[in-house]
Amino acid sequence: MRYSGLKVLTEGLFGNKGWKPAWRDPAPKAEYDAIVIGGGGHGLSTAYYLAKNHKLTNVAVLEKGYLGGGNVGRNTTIVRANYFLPGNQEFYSHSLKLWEGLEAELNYNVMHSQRGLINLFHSDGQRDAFARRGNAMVTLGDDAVLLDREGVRELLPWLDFEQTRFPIYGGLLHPRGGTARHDAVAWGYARAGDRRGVDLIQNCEVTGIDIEGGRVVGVQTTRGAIRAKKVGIVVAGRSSQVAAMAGMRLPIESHVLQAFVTEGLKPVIDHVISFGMGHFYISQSDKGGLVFGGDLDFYASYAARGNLPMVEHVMEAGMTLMPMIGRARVLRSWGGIMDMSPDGSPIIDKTHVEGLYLDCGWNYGGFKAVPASGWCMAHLMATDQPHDVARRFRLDRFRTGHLLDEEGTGSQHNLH
Amino acid sequence: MRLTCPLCGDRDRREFHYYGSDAYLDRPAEGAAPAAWDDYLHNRDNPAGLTKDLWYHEQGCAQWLVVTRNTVTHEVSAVELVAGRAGA
Amino acid sequence: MRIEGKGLIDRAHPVRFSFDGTSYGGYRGDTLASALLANGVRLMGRSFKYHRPRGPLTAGSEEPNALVEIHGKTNQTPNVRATVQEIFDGLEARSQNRLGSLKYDLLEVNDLLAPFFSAGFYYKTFMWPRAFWESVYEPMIRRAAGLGRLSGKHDEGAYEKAWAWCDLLVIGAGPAGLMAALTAARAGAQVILADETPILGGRLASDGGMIGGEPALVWAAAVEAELRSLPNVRIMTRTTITGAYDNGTYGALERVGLHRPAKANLPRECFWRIVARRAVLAAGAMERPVAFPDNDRPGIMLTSAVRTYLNRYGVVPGQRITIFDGSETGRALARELMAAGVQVAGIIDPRPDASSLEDCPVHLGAEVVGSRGRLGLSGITVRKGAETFEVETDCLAISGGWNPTLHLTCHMNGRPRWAEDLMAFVPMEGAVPGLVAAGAAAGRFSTHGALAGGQAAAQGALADLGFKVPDIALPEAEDAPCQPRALWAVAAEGRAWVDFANDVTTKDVRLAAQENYRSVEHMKRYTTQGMAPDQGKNSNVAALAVLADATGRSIPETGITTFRPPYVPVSIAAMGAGGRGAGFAPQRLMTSDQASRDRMAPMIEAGLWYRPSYFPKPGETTWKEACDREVMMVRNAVGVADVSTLGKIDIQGRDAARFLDLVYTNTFSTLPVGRVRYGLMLREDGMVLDDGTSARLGENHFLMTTTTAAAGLVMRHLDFVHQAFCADWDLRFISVTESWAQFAVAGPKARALLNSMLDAPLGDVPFMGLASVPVGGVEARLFRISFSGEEGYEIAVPTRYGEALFRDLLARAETMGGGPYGMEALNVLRIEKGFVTHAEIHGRVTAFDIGMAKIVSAKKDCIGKAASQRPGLSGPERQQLVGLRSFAPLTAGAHLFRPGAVIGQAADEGYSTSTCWSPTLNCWLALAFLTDGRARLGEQVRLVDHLRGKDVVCDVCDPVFLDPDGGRMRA
Amino acid sequence: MPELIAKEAWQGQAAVTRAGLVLAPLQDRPIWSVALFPGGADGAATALESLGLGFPEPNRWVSAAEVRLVWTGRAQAFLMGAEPPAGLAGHAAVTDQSGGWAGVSLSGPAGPEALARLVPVDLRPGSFPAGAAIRAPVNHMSAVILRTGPETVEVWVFRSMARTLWHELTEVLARFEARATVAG
Repeated sequence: MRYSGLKVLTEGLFGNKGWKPAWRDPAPKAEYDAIVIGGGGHGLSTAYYLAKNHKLTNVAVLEKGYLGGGNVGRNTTIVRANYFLPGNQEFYSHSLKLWEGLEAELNYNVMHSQRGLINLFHSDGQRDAFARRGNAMVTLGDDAVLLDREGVRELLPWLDFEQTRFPIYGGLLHPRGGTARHDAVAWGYARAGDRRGVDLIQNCEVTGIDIEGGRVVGVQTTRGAIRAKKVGIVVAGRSSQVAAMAGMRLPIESHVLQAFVTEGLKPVIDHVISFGMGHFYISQSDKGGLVFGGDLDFYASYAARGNLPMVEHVMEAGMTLMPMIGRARVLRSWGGIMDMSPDGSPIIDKTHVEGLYLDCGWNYGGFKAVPASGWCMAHLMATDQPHDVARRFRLDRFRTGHLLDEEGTGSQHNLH
Repeated sequence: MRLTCPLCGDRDRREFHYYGSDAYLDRPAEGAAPAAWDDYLHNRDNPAGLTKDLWYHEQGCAQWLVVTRNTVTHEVSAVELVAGRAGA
Repeated sequence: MRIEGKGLIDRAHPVRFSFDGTSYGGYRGDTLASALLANGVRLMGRSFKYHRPRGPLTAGSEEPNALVEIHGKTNQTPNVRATVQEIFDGLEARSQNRLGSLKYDLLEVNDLLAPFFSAGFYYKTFMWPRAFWESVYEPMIRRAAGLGRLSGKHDEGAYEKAWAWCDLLVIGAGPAGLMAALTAARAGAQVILADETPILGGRLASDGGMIGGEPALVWAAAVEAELRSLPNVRIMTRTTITGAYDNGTYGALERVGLHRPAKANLPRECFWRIVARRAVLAAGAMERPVAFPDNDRPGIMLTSAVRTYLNRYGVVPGQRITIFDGSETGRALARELMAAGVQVAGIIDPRPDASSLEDCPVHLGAEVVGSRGRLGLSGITVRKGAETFEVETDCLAISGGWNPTLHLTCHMNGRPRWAEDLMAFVPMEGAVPGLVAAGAAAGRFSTHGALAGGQAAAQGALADLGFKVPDIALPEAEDAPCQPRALWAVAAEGRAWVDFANDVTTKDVRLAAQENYRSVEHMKRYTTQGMAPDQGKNSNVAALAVLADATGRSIPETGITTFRPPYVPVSIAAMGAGGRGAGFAPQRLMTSDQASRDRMAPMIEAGLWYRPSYFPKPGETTWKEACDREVMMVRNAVGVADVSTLGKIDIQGRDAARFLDLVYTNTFSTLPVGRVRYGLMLREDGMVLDDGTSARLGENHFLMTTTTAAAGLVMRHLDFVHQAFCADWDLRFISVTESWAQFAVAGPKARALLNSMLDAPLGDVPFMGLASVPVGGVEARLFRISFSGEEGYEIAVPTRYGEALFRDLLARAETMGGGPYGMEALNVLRIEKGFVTHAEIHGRVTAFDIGMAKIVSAKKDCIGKAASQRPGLSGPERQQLVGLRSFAPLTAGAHLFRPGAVIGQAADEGYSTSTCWSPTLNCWLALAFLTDGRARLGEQVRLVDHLRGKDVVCDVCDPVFLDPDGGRMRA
Repeated sequence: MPELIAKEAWQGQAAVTRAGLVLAPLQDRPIWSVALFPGGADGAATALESLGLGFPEPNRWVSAAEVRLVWTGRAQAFLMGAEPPAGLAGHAAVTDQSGGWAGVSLSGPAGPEALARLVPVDLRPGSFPAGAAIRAPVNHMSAVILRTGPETVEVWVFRSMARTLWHELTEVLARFEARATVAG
């Protein structure tokens, strides 16, 4: 069934009785050509691109809970390509290009909204660091504009330009940056993958990885053993546990990142804005809620919930930067579990087990990476070769020192 | 979240700075193999359950602490001084 | 309509307020909703999506419909619950989410388009043409969506945050909470009793009844009086516990000034952090609505709400009331209404076998299947068996049973448990460590159950905490068994609302199931049920019951979505209190601060510190003029700069030198007493952490300096290395940053300036030497170090003498053609010398990268050494520190390419980090990182700054542009 | 040259009284950090006897006449009001902190309640009794906090943050006063 405005009209006229299931609920088969562990954004897009780009259709996605129940459904929905280190740059640039065609690709409106992202800076030094970033983006063929204080004021006149603790010197505008409707991304990939024959198997937890002679042969699950020639681990948030089933100890520490949404408000913030002197970034959803977040709670956690110190820090940052949001009320806060890596960049690589592949370490930048992560992971699983834009996301780079540390904060996992 | 500093007593989490796993206490000896350093700096058990990690009472007594904690429930079962631990 | 003789409002204090510009009267103690209902106003808002007319459904903070804007003199607050907002003289409320007036909202057209606006319709359309999303569809959707408006003006209101501590936190002051608080208070425990409303009593104020043989409110008043008399009890009214966090931490929001006219300094709200050893959740229960076609008209409200309006506020929301309720509370309401002289048009009781003996018509085995009335209820359609009939009514009380208010028990990931005997979810025990639910919140709905549960919960907590448990006789109270009821939805054609606030109907839930969004989480997210301002308090259980029915599963099989903090929405300003303006971070001022401001120096942020940017002279119109002058002043005469912000750490002990050898790459144990050495510090991962100088004051005594930016970081690092790896060493250190004011005196006339003021002439202090010198009767420390490349000294005196010394230094310098210099000149001076700052050592560079591999001692271990030797961290492919020179302006943050290369990522060879115009060398300089840079000195590179329109070919050179041999420093 | 003139941290700052609370600046005084070397406790104790002081337990301070010894960390205390006695050398690292700290006192029965706006530690007499001294934050600042009377608490922060401390405390008092006028 193809979605369209016309279809919405005709279904509306006939009581919406004709809408078909967005995906099937198949029983697991005994064997697949490839299994993707993890039905989040990255897992679903991996399966989709295995089917679409590599014509592998005997593929299953195994999800222990419900599709899209992890970080793809609990983030601040920001989509951007404003990295400056080679390795990250081309990957996120590729991802943004995929985003730009995603509705047509999936026949599902993921509401990708290129409303512009503004990184504010608050000193000459920060301005120069953002200039370095912006110049890297333009060099690559992406877009960036350096705004001075008046340029920012023109776009965001309601920021506190007078009293804020760290004055606003300007901002780096990334016009193609923006947001997307997070759940829709998971559902869009799920539906599109299902239509290409991928089996999406929910409530199916992997409990073991079967390896024979250094080669993966299948997985054990709560719904029985399933054989497979290739297995991809795409379970950011639980990577250490699943990788441990194959005897691996990963360079990953799990941390909680909180996010917040306010009650609905009429349009008041038209961009994505981030504060350079505290951990605070914000945008307004199409429904009207202000969606914002800050930094990690900073302690290792699998609890998917946070504590007040970071909550208060985020709110205080909001109040010093944009006190006009003071009377908006926070409706809900939640936490996601982040795979934090020692340089803040992800891993898409083969493992020491033949046929077993790893996609993890997304820190808190995973949402915008969903299309390219799936694209590159599918490429790796199908061809056994890294995709060119993901070639630096190697598992061994911490040992060799070929790091991708955008923040410059070093090997302490939680500082990125 | 609260931690009971062995010196200062029961305090709010905001007084503490978090570093990471207590594996950081086992610094490889001079001349150790690169793999040992890789393990020391990067690779983690990262358990979903009981863990020991390092916290610094930055807004209090400036002591580093080993905290035994559950990463799923956030229950804290022990807090010890790094400087006071056996063999330190 | 107001009922004489009923309610707890203060009739001696009439209040005038306005709604949508019309002035109304009410009484102190009224909420906006009760006062408007008393004035016959039922229409208070428009629904989120379909813009349907709406009035209050509830009488509490869970209200989904009656959301209004409150307008003050200077600002406005959106989405305020009319059911919570207390009225005061001058209160100005306005309706929201309407295009036009509340009565004639143009967006009501959405209601007609409802068939096309089914759940998730927007995922299926608005995709073509692609460019229309940002330009047409999304702006249209955004304008139609949202609720109230922010003004866009800074929130200038006062807000507060505070802490409180107690042995027992009692959440809710109904019968369970009062009994719990009383029990703990008598035991001598520190008790905090918090209630969301302005009064204590909870539903006793709405439902009446008897406790201990007297009216329940009389009992409550006596308990309140006793609690207020005890020093170990703190009663917090208008305070909602908003969240349960780890280890006994609770968030709470107190409405301090929202119920009265604005007053200077009076907080609007206070956000509390309550640390409680134990807690009792006595938050009661919430009544559930029933889904039937058009169940959302103004005038349709919960039975419990009608009862609250009647008994607590003395208001009836209609002239002819109907009750659709299959419980004894519905009957009680009918009797109370009739006793108050209000006409009850009928009781529609879905139970076929209940009593029909009432003084009004009773329709047993009947259901409401429809309603009428454009802006408010005028009639309902009732179905009994095969027959339907109409009832004229302007107020319908509905009840689908009760849900325990268990939200806080979910905040730490606890999942409620389905209790089939109650037809409700009840709290999972132990879900929040230390918290126990009692009374209706635990599913014990009778008054006796509340009293007994509250007492038992408190007794349990007291026993845990080691208090002697007092023996308090439980007062006698009603103990009717719970009648489990579950009327989720009436089977009838038409749109029946489940989630009033987000306009989600039973059809939407069923459509989600039809499209295989069968997980309760998928249903919630697909339909948006439970994501509106009431957070699903009125709809979650019903929605999942409908979903369970649609998917052929039981309720427990279907599961439940969780409740997340905050329990009620909390303003950003309250949780962010103190952050406004400069409050976000402390301001650190140097002793010279006032002297610099006196000279009109613009002060700029350097971490938490403020430092002078430059010192303008008359006639100078730009910062650059001042900066150039200050640079030349240092190069040719003498300049003075306050450098007190650098971190200073006093290190003592027999193992002090050994310690410095461990934390620095180079060796300090060989440093003679009385000398200073530059040191480089690495992180354990091999990257440069910081640099600075350390002086050996004595055999076992060092003074380390750090950069301003990394002072705190270095202290933490040193503490870690010490405590983790060498706690037994003879070693102690402490920050003395605040104890000393330190000034750089630099330039060819530096020595002359010092000699003019020191109490004895300066002897031979070699470069990188130190001396103790008396100045103005004070013992000062003098370090001969230079960050400018000139003969330079830093003179340090105890902080209390800092301002006097600074002013004196300036006065003397000025007689010698010198004067103060600021951060801008300081930056130029150091770039000319190729000294790095955190613009260069930005966390991704190694000692190799900045040309300092030679000071990583091969003879000893140090922190970071092993990791710095990883193969990827040195070699020709690394970008290395170089200098760039040009006569055309250069910028920092530009990228570097070979001349003639095609600009693109593949050709990108580096970037500039710091630039300046050098008045000394009369050209532009930059520090930069360039691939294999040290091998390319003398070559040219193209510096490209797309963002600032620069494309300059410049010369690659050594980063030390001026005086590479250091002759001037050593002079 | 003429003598350098010392400037007090709070030079020119008058005390303020609001809502029954008195916020007063404290005069500068000698402050020395005394940090025991491993094994230095006994030697240091002997040296400190000359001042009539014993080394304080964690979270406590002791005094003799106008001289205090305030616990500030593991095996560390601040000697306030006197120069360090001879004989500490070798047993403890002694470091001048004078002038590096700015202190205020807050007096009045509601002092702990006011400080509960900024300090995440319960300062009511029941949990912060006579003789108590702690390291704790005052909002975002590190502080040393002492109970110096039944209704008096002292707060010391880095001198560079004195203005912020004063501002935050007076703001607390203003809010407090406004609350008091509408109470009931």
